[in-house]
Amino acid sequence: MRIRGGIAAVVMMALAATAGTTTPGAAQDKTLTIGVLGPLSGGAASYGVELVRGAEMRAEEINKGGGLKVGSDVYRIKLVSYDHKALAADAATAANKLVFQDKVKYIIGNAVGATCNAVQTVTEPEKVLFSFVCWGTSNLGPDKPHSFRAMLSQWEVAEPFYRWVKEKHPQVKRVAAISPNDTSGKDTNTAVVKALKGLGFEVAADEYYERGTKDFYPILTKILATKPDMLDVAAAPPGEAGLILKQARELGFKGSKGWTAGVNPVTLVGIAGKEAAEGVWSPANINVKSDFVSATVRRFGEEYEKRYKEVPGVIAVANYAAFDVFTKAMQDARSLDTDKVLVALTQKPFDTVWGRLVLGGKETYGIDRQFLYPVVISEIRDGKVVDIAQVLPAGLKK
Amino acid sequence: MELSRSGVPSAGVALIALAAAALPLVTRDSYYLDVATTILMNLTLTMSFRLQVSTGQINMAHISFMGIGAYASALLVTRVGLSFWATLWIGPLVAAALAVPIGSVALRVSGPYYFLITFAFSEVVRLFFNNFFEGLFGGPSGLVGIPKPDRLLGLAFDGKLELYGLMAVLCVGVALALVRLDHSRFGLTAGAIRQADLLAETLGVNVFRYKLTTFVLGSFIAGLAGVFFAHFRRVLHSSDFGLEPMVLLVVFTVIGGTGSVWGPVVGTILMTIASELLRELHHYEILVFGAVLILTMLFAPEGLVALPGTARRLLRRLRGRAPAAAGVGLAP
Amino acid sequence: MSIDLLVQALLNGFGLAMVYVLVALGLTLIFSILEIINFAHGEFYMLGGYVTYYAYALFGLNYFATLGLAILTVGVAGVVAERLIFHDLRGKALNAFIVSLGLLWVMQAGAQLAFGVLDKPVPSAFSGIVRVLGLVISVERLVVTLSAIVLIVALYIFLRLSRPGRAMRAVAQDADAAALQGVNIEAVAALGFGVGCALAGGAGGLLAPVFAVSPAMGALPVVKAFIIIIVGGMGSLPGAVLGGLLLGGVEGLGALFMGSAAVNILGFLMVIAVLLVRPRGLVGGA
Amino acid sequence: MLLELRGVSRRFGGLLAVADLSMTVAGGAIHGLIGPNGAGKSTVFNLITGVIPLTAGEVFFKGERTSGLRPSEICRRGIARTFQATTLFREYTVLQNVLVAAHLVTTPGLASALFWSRPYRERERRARDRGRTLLEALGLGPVASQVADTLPHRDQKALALAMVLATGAELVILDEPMAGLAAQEKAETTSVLRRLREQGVTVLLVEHDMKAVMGVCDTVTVLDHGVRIAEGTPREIQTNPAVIEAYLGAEEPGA
Repeated sequence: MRIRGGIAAVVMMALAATAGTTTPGAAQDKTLTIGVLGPLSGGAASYGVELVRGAEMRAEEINKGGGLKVGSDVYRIKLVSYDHKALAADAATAANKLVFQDKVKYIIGNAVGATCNAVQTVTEPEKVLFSFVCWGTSNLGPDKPHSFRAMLSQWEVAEPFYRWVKEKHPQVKRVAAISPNDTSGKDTNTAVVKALKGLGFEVAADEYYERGTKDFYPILTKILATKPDMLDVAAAPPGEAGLILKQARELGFKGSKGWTAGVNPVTLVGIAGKEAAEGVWSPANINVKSDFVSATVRRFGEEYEKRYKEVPGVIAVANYAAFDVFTKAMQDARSLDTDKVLVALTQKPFDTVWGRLVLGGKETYGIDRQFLYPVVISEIRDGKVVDIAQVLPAGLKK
Repeated sequence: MELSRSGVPSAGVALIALAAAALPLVTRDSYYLDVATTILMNLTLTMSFRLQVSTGQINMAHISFMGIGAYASALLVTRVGLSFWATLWIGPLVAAALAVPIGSVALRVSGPYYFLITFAFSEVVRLFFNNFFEGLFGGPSGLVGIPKPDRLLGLAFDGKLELYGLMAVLCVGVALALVRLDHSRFGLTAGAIRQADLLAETLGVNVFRYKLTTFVLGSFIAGLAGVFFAHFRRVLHSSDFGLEPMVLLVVFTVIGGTGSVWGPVVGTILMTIASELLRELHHYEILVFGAVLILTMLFAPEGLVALPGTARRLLRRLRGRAPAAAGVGLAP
Repeated sequence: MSIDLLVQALLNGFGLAMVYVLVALGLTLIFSILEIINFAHGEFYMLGGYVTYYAYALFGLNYFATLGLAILTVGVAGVVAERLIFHDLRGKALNAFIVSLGLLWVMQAGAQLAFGVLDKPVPSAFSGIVRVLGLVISVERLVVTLSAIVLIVALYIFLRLSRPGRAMRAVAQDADAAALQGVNIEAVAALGFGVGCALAGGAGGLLAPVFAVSPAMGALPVVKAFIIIIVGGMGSLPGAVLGGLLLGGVEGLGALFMGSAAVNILGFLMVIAVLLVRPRGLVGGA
Repeated sequence: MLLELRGVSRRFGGLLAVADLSMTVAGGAIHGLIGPNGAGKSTVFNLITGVIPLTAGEVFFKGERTSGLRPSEICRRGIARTFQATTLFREYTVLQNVLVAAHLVTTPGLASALFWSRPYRERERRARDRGRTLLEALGLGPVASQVADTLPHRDQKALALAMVLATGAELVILDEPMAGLAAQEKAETTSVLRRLREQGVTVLLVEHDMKAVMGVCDTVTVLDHGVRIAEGTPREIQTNPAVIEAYLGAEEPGA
């Protein structure tokens, strides 16, 4: 009995600890509740956790600065974030809870492709504005006017990136792309292959692996047998991208390396090791510690690391920016009404941590709901991300 | 369990029906209706899962048949243009038809081997939906654009309330069938198989056929839940029929107790509500859930339904040596 | 397709097979003694990985000393888990399933809480590659495989020759008979659970530098371990080795001919095929 | 001949538990199967009832081959058995145990079980009446609604017998029906066996109590190390030198 009593005590303590974290401070101002969704446990947890943290930091900044002034009202922002465990059905239930229980009109942040489709079945009919970092062409469209992608996708990035590769590194002729076998992976490889073909590259391999794979020797043996000049770990998340590069090096790969949809170079370098990560080009990597990023990003990075003891990846930055954009649009619209905010969102550019940001993408998706901001092409040198060029996605040039 | 007395089980089903009918009178909040619909859908799954547990099978592929029903109906409606009301029966029949060969293979083994072979089957089905015939099943992107049920007898099924009502009718129907089965000779024999399968076999019970029957019947019901799921959520993804949701079904059932049909009912309702309440806790949710699972199984090994009896026994035991226990508890 | 490529593919498959065999042996040892399937087995593997991360990557302890530490720590954790929550569950498969699932959740969420959500890199202790006849073998994987084989042999010797090892085998064969002969079942169960977990912890320690560590890292090896013990036969050490080689070979070769994502289906199809032909596994007894 | 074994063998690993056994059981008789511990008696029962597969040989019942069939199918043909370690459905009441055993006589269809039609309920009622009658006959009437696990040993033995009879089998195989019973209870069992013979039910039994075997059996077969060493009337067996040798050589002669 004694030992069991011990466990019970530990569990009670855990329960008490968690109970404490859920009570937000009381506020006299009006409250604006904003929802965040994402996988917060299990294998994809790092995406969801970054989404929540990015939102949390911006919300806190606003609250500390006296709240969000919309018209004549001042709102304190309250975040409600739910875990959907990367399951589509669970995401629909979680979205229902946000929309109908918490009466949320804005859901800023979600990841994992299939869950976005499920959430949209709830948000679109209710005119809830929903922004996400899921990739996949099916998530944006004229039939989904209330949905936004808050991060550049490979449809914006792949073409300018490979145009740059072609110009600066003409020795690269044959490119192999490898991605996880899910919506993001399929979409990324498709965009990469389209860009490659359009620019006259040869596609050496267009391969997919099951998410969670650790041993890439089998698939790499097959890919390397096609003798590519460049290996693009396209939509692989940092941990898996790191393993691919490390194992490719072990198998004798010496060519160029790219990461079209890079999200967190620090983790990649850590896992691949400095040697295997040397020379990785990416149009999406962001290293908040780099000397090249703006002061605001660096400050964000420092603050983030202080709070969470981890280095932020691109998803954290993207959701921080998305939060910024949506709250600014509310102020511009002088209203919380989603129809009015929707108009404000598409009217003028926003000044964000990314730099100048507009909503575009009509050519690709048929509607301007894709966040467009400058693409910084970087190279990993001696374990550090060095920004070497800035290019603009097609829609941002206007 | 006295065979003839049908009053008790029927009263239980009537209670479910009454509760289901009463909910819309209390609230029409979309979220509550959504959760209630999910509970009813899960109930058909856990009750039919328990039917198999009652013959000693822990069928980890149960959720795959839900998936088969769901994909079958979604494709028949969107590609062939059949009515939902037709696929509501065709979907489960497809699931049951596939259950015959799969069950025949799986039931050649028993115990942990059965558990693991059904797990292997469920992964084969999930990976199949995820990686093969992408044009048909949508592959890793999932299947989208599944319509809601079409009109029937002038009733439109485009609102949460109507869908809830439909699921309630399906669930009560399934519950009625399963309760009757459980309290019939069939249920008696099924329980005998669980207690001593070799004895049952030598007394003339074709254990294989009984198990296969429950396997196919359970798969039919899972397929029915799957058809509803497809047109309720209107988005399908292979992971909805993978290990994680399956594990939750087992948890719901066992936490409630597998001793009677009411175990899964209690387990499903309590656990679904708890999980909705704990959703905000993120990964603490599974921390809390994990601890609850361990404690429940240690202190109520026969499930929550059997808890009153277990508690009485425990209390008697505790009272017998209460002073000693207190003394030990304080020791460093 | 060249012969070189085929051999390389086969070699890739065998490369880490022995580590998964270690995980499988732990699982099957626990099954033999307690008649339960421990779903949290992968979480003990994860624990071994994190011990390695902290001792080796952060504190710079010697690689093999770290491995020993991982085995010992996880073994002790296993004994504690058995005493606290598993000891009443001998033979109660369904209850043990739920309890081990609960433990899995607690350990996974606990790891996310304690160690953070991101993948944590563990630097390689051995770098470089060996080239033999055009085939590429990484030194790191070679060391890992050899270490795994040493551990498997050590387990074999322990089970055959040591007193507690023989007691475990006796309990695995017939617990009641063993009890009649004076074997302390309780002690054997606790020790067996500990040794089983220690094997998973050792595997986690071995693969930490190869794969990095993360809270959810336990899912993959435990699924592989299931396939291995079913194919090889539950409770059989040679069977597990055979199952590991078969699975590795099939997956390695399969990757050449079909999409890598689809390869995962092969292992499960193998399970079904084996259970159909030999329901007790390839090496399993009657 | 009701039951015939032709050259039946069973091997466990390196051990030949039953070696080339041929024997017949005549209809309407009480046939005893005896032999020292480890002679292979229970294995023979398991082979006849299909619980374990044969290594070689064939079994015929009423002229039809039954070896290779499922145990339930063999039972359907008319052979039912008890187990040495009395096995019951422990969570069920005595009556429920008998109802499960009467499965073959009152086969319930899935559909009728779902809809509880009138014929189904009628059939259920008859099955229960029949079960009660059987229990009364074996002296279990008063405990019919008691849970099997709580019964005293004597009643558990009787229930096992009742279940075998409830199947409606023509040949009942009893594995040590008198083990652990007091003298008075053994006598009751003996009289039950005789009554069965009167009703035309054939009995094949393994029993360690020599006095009981010799008293009730018409024919006795003796096994040693899986081989048949003698067969005949009880009187012939008692004087057979091979049998005496086998029992004296064994560590523990039959009590």
